[in-house]
Amino acid sequence: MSDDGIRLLGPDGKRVAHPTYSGDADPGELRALYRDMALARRLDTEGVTLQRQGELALWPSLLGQEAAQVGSVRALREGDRVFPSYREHAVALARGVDPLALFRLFRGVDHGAWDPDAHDVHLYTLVIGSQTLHATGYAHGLTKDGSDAAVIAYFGDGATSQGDVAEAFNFAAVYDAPIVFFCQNNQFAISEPNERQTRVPLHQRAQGFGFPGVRVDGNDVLAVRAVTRAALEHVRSGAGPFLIEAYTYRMGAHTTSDDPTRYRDAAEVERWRAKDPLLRLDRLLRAEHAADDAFFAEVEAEGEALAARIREGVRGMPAPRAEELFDHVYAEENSLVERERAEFAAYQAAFEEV
Amino acid sequence: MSDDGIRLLGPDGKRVAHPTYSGDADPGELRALYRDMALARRLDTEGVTLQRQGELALWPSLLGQEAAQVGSVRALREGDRVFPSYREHAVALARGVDPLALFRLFRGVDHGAWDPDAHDVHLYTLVIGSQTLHATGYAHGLTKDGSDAAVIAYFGDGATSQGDVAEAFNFAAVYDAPIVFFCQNNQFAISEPNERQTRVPLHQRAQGFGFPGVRVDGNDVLAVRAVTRAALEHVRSGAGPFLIEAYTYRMGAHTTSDDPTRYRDAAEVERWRAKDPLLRLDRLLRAEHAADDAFFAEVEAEGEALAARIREGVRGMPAPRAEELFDHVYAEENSLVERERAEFAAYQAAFEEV
Amino acid sequence: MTATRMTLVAALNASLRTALADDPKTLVMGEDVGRLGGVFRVTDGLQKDFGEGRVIDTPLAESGIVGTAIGLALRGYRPVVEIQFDGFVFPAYDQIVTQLAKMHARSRGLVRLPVVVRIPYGGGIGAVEHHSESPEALFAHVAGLRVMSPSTPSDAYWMLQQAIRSDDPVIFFEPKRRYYDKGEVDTTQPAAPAHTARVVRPGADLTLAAYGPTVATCLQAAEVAAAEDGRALEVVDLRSISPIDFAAVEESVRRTGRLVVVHEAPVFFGAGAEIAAHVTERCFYRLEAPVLRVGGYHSPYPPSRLEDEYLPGLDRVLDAVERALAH
Amino acid sequence: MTATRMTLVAALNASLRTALADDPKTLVMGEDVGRLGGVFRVTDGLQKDFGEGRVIDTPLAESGIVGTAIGLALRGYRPVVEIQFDGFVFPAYDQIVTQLAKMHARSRGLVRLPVVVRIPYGGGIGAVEHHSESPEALFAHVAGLRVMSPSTPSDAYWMLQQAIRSDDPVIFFEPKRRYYDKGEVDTTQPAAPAHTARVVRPGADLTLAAYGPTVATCLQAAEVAAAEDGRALEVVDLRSISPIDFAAVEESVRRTGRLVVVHEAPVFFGAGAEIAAHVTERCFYRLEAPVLRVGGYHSPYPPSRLEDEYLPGLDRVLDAVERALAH
Ligand SMILES: Cc1ncc(C[n+]2csc(CCOP(=O)(O)OP(=O)(O)O)c2C)c(N)n1
Ligand SMILES: Cc1ncc(C[n+]2csc(CCOP(=O)(O)OP(=O)(O)O)c2C)c(N)n1
Ligand SMILES: [Mg+2]
Ligand SMILES: [Mg+2]
Repeated sequence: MSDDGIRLLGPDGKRVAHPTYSGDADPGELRALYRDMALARRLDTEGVTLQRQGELALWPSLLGQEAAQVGSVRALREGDRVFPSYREHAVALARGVDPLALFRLFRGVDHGAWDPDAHDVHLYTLVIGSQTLHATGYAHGLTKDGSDAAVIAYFGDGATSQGDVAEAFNFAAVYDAPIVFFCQNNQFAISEPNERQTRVPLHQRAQGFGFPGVRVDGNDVLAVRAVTRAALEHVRSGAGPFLIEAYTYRMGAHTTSDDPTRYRDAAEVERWRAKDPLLRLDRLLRAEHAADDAFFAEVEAEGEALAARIREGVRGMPAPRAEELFDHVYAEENSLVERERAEFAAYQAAFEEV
Repeated sequence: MSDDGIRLLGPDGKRVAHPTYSGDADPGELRALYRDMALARRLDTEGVTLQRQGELALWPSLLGQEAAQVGSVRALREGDRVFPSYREHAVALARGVDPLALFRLFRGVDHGAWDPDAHDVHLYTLVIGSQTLHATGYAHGLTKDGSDAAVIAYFGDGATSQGDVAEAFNFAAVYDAPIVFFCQNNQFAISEPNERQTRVPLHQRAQGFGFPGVRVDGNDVLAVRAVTRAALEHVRSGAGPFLIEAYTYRMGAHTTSDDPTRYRDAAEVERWRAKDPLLRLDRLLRAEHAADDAFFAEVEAEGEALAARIREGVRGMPAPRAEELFDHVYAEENSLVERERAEFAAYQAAFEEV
Repeated sequence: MTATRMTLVAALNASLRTALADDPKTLVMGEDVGRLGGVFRVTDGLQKDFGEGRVIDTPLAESGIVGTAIGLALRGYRPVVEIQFDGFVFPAYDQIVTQLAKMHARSRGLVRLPVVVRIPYGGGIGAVEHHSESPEALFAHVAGLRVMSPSTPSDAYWMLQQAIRSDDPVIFFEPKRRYYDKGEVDTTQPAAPAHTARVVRPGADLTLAAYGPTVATCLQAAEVAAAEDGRALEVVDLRSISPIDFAAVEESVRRTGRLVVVHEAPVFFGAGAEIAAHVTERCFYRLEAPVLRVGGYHSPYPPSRLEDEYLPGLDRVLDAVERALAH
Repeated sequence: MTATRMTLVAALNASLRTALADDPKTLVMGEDVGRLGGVFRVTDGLQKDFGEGRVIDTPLAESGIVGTAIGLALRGYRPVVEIQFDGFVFPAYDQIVTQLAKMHARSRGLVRLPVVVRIPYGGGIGAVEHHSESPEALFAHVAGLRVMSPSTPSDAYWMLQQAIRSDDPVIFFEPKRRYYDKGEVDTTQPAAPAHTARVVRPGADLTLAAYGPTVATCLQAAEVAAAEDGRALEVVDLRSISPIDFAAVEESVRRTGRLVVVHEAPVFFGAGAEIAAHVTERCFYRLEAPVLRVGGYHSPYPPSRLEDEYLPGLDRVLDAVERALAH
């Protein structure tokens, strides 16, 4: 096993044998994985561009993490629930969340208000680690319901330092909850490298809570899918939670506000560029004749169409109405909110008269 | 190794050989350990009694945990810092904290305001787990100072579920802080047994954070001392933190407010009574002719004298002055507090006139 | 009318029992709530009757308790969480403030989190540190939470029913020093909605506004003022701290012209400030004296031997009443 | 007088630099404060100059950061902690409220915790959720904490100096939307003590009280009111939120007879409530209008495209001024 974890597909696009996990996939599946990753990457590029153009307040790029996200999300069954952090654009896209919903969040039009039930994808969560507890509670609810669905909770390497994540690990372990904790170790929490977050590889964290953890090459979509599938099987069986550390790299800035040249080498970035997740699958597809030029051209065209739809959608997004300030504070009527709504309306009315 | 962990002295008072740890102690040391434990037990009995008599608001009994506390505190060097939870009466007593200070807290006269610098014993902390972070920060400060002192942080089995304790483990690991985390696993967090807090033995928790953890028979004062000494050596060497799980039992109620018959069997309590830490050492002392009847009588007399001093001290404790409400809110003069102090004084004065 | 006389604790227990029986989605969760029945026995017998799957002894971690309750709510459950004492809610504060309070607004109303967080609160029971606090202002300032506190067994029963049935998160403060006070509870006759205040003693000279544990103190003060000085004090039990039923308070103040607010929490930035500011703005020309506030000092809750001095007791309330009337 | 013109960020950076240079016990700790120099560059260059032992990139865990800072303070250090954004202070809330705030009182003055918690706060910068909040009331209500917020580069420099030198814990709110405003800073000439308010613009008709980011808004309002209506508004920069320099506010209100308080935080249970309640009590017969409050609504901080509506901007301040003057 390389330091990058369990691997089934090398950076050179060659398959790697593994005693436990198999990268079996028919050509159609391989192409589908490629397409997911390529579209996500195209969406991501568009996010960065739109932010540069002033159309978005912020964009957190997933560049480099496509395999970790696509491999894991494609291991899920329908009905399994996803709790993302805030960088899981490939996950959201693969699951069918309207990509414009992501852009509404980063444009500042809403807080990312898609319907979590529509595609079993919970809202993005910005308070690091919080969602792991929601995911654990949800998973415990699945057990109560006698459901055989499972939960996957996404979080970063930095998040593992948060007390909430430790509590989630422990509650899930004590409750034997059907949850896969999926840590995308992209080597950085903004500027801080792994050494500032942990003394030992992150997948080991699970041991102390009494459940298994493994590291997988997060840039190898076949390995990620195989390991996540096995983990899901494990948690579904009632054996309790499972931790996956997907070893990957954040190729871009933390967000468009960040300047990574302040804290990391170009050489390191280059080393990781050689392990690009999309390029690997491209090589495999070509080597195994699983895809032809027409396929790649088709995916590219689809990506461009997606980007165009996003561009247009973003530019055309209506600004929210001011009254929305008061619309959803509570589910039930609330006298405090209604009074402020009335005051606001009166103020606006007076203002318009002037 | 028994399930109770590393053991050097059996319940029958017979020594047990161990490949790594040694229970070497000259007769004087053995007697001193016995004395510490016996005095703590006597103090504790007095606490329960005084509470029953209405002299104290509450008393958390340490009955059964004397060896865990005495064995660990006696492994410390002078200058090492102790961060207790709220049941470490034997620790405080052994370190020279005025026992009446403990009683002031549980009488409601103050919040347990001894001087942490006087005996290197920090204040009791009631918010479960909080002190483990203070202890970690303090230990990191020792490293910065180039000191070779170490820190020991006490907490319970229940506390291990708190996010703060996980964060303390991780900060200490990342900082290589010279700290021994000393978990007294007394089997219960109020009514909740270990299974509600953890899926695996608690000493394993450390592994996931990258430092060693061991279980020691917490009712065996020699084993606790030996293991704690080794752990302190480890942390002083710069090798990072160490976790000790002292496997013991809370023989009494959680506090005097608690009724343990609601949640545990008498039979279980009896099984643990057979492992009594004090009785074991008594047996050893007698078997090895390390103490005679006169010694035991002397310790008993000393215990009675301590109890009498406590009784008298508690009954004679002056009630705090009302003005103390305003005395220590801030270190520096504060206009808000001074205004309230003045209003209070005026109110009291007016009241007295009436 | 089939009222029964019971303690406030018994009323809460009965209310939880009703909720568990009525709706299989209701859960009770917290430290020691199961086998032990809670340190105050509010959940006594519930685990025995409804099972470990409905009444859950959780690990000792408040953030985890509230965080997993949110997850269970997302899955369609209605968790009623117990925080063991007021001073131990703070590890859960992040989950409450950044997640529980905001999910409905963040999702533009798509996600509802019907979670109740029960907190035994307040002093006067001779307890040690962290066991006597009144942190309600720290929740009332946060949009998205409802905050309430009953003062009688009947309100304890009914307001808890309403809290559990509410689709909004509710922070439910239980006046622990009134736990063993008895009162009539009619479990067949729904009480007034929890967000409304109630005039619990009418009077024309001055309004006393309170909630939770200090309502009884105010009633006592009204008694004494009537007996000793012939003063008619009106006592308003606010019941809800967020939102506040200002209409009821204003209505009372328009009649009396004077208002004193009494709570245990520190006065500085406390509920009394909001009430004084708001009512003064609305009743500016009607107030004959400034709104006075009686409450805790800006000092950590003191050791119990000082709590009588710290708490707003009868004498301090009467003193404020006198000062207001002297204007 | 050797004043230099600099931004508020630069002033904070200079202040930290001075503190690190003056006292080897001063530490700077937080997420990304070292190599990166903080997401706002407030700590830029400090790790390079003072080393990793003095300027510490901590694990990503706010409770751990504040908890270990407490431990370091117990060992004689003076940690200056950075919380990356307002909305992320809540995981540390338990350590701040139950430990940091209380240690001095609990120990009857034996333990001092000179810890500063710096929090970039407030909105108006077009940020996503949790990055624009104003939680100061949630700290001001807690005894044992000092809470302050500078509004100018000079105050940023000096108030931070004073906070670091204070033996009490200080929650230091930095108005992030004023980070790049420039002003004169004289690092040789100590400013007024941080607990005092300051009249930043004199006027006879009405008092505007504010702190942090809304001081500039109030100054602008005063400017407009003077130019357009010939009104003389006095602007008081409170600077300290706990304690509040009420003497200064009362002195102003005794002259003007009218008071409007402006802050970004939600009005309900906000600082304006405390100020209105207190000042009304003290200046009851002098006030010609009720104290009005302008601030955020009882709603989670909205998506940024709505923040102009949410925040108390120039027009809303002027509207309140008009209403107060109309009384
Ligand atoms: C509780 C909390 N503290 C601080 C932040 C600010 N912050 C946003 S992202 C981030 C780093 C997260 O690192 P990691 O968990 O590795 O995820 P990544 O961004 O690398 O995907 C920080 C510190 C936050 N969002 N929440
Ligand atoms: C944060 C917090 N939550 C809840 C409590 C109430 N409480 C006091 S002691 C206790 C159980 C502690 O169990 P453990 O850590 O095993 O220590 P032990 O009492 O057994 O020594 C609980 C829940 C508390 N003190 N602090
Ligand atoms: Mg990361
Ligand atoms: Mg225990």
